[in-house]
Amino acid sequence: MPKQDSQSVDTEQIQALLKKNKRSMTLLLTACAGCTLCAESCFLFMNKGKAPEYMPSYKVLNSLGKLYRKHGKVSRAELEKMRDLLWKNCMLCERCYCALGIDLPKMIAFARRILRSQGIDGVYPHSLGAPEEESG
Amino acid sequence: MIIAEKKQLEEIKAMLQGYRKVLNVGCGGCTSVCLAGGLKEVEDLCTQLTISLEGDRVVFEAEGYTVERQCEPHFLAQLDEIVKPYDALLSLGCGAGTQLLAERYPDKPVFPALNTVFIGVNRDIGWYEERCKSCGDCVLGMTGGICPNALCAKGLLNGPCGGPKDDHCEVNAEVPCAWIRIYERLKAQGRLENILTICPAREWQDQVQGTLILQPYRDRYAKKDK
Amino acid sequence: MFELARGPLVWVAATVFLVGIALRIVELFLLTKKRERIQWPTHGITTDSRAERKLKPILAFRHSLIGKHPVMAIVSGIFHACLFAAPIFAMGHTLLLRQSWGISLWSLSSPVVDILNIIVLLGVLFMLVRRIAVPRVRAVSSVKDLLFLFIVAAPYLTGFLAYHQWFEYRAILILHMLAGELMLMAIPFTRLGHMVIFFFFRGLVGSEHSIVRGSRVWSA
Amino acid sequence: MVAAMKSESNLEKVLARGLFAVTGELGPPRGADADAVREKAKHLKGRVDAVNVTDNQTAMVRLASWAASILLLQEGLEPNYQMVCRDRNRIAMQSDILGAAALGVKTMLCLSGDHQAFGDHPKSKKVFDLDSIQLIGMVRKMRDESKFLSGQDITKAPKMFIGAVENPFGRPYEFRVHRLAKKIAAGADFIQTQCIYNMERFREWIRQAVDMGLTEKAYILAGITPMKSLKMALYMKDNVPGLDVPDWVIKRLEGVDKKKQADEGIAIACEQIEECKQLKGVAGIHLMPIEWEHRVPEITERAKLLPRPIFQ
Repeated sequence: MPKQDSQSVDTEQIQALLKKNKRSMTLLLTACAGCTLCAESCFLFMNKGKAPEYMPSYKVLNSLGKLYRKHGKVSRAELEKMRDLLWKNCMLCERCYCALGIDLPKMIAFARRILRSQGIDGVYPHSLGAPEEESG
Repeated sequence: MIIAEKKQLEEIKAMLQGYRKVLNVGCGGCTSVCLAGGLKEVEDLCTQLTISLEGDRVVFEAEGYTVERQCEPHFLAQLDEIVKPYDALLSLGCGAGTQLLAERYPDKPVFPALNTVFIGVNRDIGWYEERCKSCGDCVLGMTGGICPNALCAKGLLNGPCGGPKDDHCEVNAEVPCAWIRIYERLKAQGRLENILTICPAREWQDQVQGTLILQPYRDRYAKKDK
Repeated sequence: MFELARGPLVWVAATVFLVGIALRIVELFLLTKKRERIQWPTHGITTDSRAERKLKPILAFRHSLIGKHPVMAIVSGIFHACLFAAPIFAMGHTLLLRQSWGISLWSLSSPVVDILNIIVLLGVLFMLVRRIAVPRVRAVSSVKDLLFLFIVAAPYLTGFLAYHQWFEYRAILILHMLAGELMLMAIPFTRLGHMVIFFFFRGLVGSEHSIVRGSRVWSA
Repeated sequence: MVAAMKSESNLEKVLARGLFAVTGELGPPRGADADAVREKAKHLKGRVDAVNVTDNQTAMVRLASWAASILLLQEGLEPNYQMVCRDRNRIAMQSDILGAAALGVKTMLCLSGDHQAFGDHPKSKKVFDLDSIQLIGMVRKMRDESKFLSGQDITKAPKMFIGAVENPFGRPYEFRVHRLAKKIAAGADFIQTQCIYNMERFREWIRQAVDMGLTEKAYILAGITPMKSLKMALYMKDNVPGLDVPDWVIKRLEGVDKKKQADEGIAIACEQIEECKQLKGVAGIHLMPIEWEHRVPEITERAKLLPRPIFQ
């Protein structure tokens, strides 16, 4: 059951989820050459002044990649940070292109699932459910 | 998800006749997912139009911008400055998105680049199947999760009709009869009694324009001057 | 040291490389075992109009790597080609192969290999500069990436030095062999493994971006 | 039979007296041609108890079935006014029923109708506001409760004898009799079946209907269409949805000279009619000679269905 408004992190639960897809996900995470050729396929990247935080690979490496790297031992604050990457910076339109064919949307979706297990999802407390509008 | 397909280039060109500077507005929602109106398709359409009209010796310029979702005003806000220099807008959103775009920029002619075809499911890459008619009165609970309104050619609620041929629809031999599927699924689940009783005439909910205000937001939209 | 690097270590490196690659391939096959397609579409297939058919090659080009990132595509293409060609066709290597196994490979003349070698080194330099200077690349880079660049560069750099017999030849040669062996062993287990993954994901697994029509499903 | 009559329908009178009923069929012309209707009607007069007047069958535009029904009334025949759900919503349906009843139509048949994709306007908009079972229920409500579907009162109720159709050969077989039960529960007074060739399947279906007590609640008329030729038999076997033409029919037609195929087709039909007369639960037959109205006298004669009863 997802926890609501809890400040703690259930590391074991995260680890159990990470273990589920460990082989496939780590294989793809290690394969990423960091070439950033995926960037231009993301319309958010193109719209937001080509900010690196909108690059598909950045979003994956700093969410799912980080979770695997730290073996699930992450703080609440780190998870909250990932929330922005996974929901605010990604519409999950599944259109990102990877020169190597890495399945980025599936990895984002998996990272979202892990965050949801900790009661973190795309509903931002200060809005009506949609990411805040940025001016400019 | 809402499924749309691109109109043929010839049709789009005909609509744009006389406009020299056009902005193609993509949508990062449904039409992006169904490979009809995302960033890539926006770029494609710009290329197609520019090259094709160049061939026709027409002075023409097309650029693209993809918003998160065309069906939400706050996502369209970012276009307010962008659209200014353009003669016309070409929307790669669904019918709803296109209309909101047209509503936001009433002085700009807005044209649809897509045909919105149905609400459906993603079977495989580039393969979509209709599932829902958004009738506003869901009967899936009765019919074992198979919609007779969307999947039966006659939309029967007390099917099957007399026509199925080899368990397929008489209208299209490639499509399995929805009612035979309903019967078989309910039989397997031991819920046949659902369709042994008569389903009465429906009160159609989709015959006027729909508006929906959720209860928690009722006060938010209450008239201020009261 | 020379004998160790020339003898047993070559065998170790070659075994690790070949077994590692084989394991990766088996793993990839297993992870993409599922084929989701239970039925084939029989109707509803749309067709392009005449004007669209005519423009199709242009769009395909624009979507290709060379259309989208011409500099990166050309540099990367040449870099990867030289990366493979230089060691395989180097005169010294083919001679060694003939000596030990009696296999005779077609070889390129030494000055040509030297040029290939320089291209690889320039490629590494390009990647290095890109990694440090381009903000978006930097955003997804870590010290590890520099390390991998070094692992790739090392055999070519030492090869280059050995060919020109700069510094102490024998020591350089040992370093050259060790560096090559290290790189071979690193390929299956690190991001250099994208060599295998590329063919799977752009080929066998079905996706919007498949180069050929694949029907395998990445089950994750 | 002492059951109270639901309508003034001639067909109901025949059936209520336990007589073996015969209904015929007439397809209105594709033109404003009253004479064509009268010409076809001539062959049927005195040979059948009611005549089905098809409603834009196979979704081809034809003279309105209510209008053709009135023409039949003028000729002294009882029309069985067919109405399909494809072309009208519930407002038009109820209005047409009132109109037909006001002009003397007493029998009607409720169907879903062929999909417009088969007709001459394949891209027209379908209606199917109601399906056939809901239509049956609506007509029953109008007649018995004197109320519109909305629940509002009708000043003078249309007294219709309500018919429905069922196809014993449609898949899934085991559900067909339940669908029949639904139609009867909705208010169908009589049932006309799809053309029968596979007597075995039909016998099984009617046995199930008898077992469920359905034949006590509604009269079942077996659909009979004589084969005009071997070509027609082969076409119907392969192309007409929901038809079951067994091989023995094809073999018998193959076995005779081409000129005698029509005769053989009629002979087969007569044998079927003979069997239907004996079958428990079958109250009559529905004779549908497709574009063969002029052979009806001959067929009814050979099948010993004449003379038809006349009521004052």
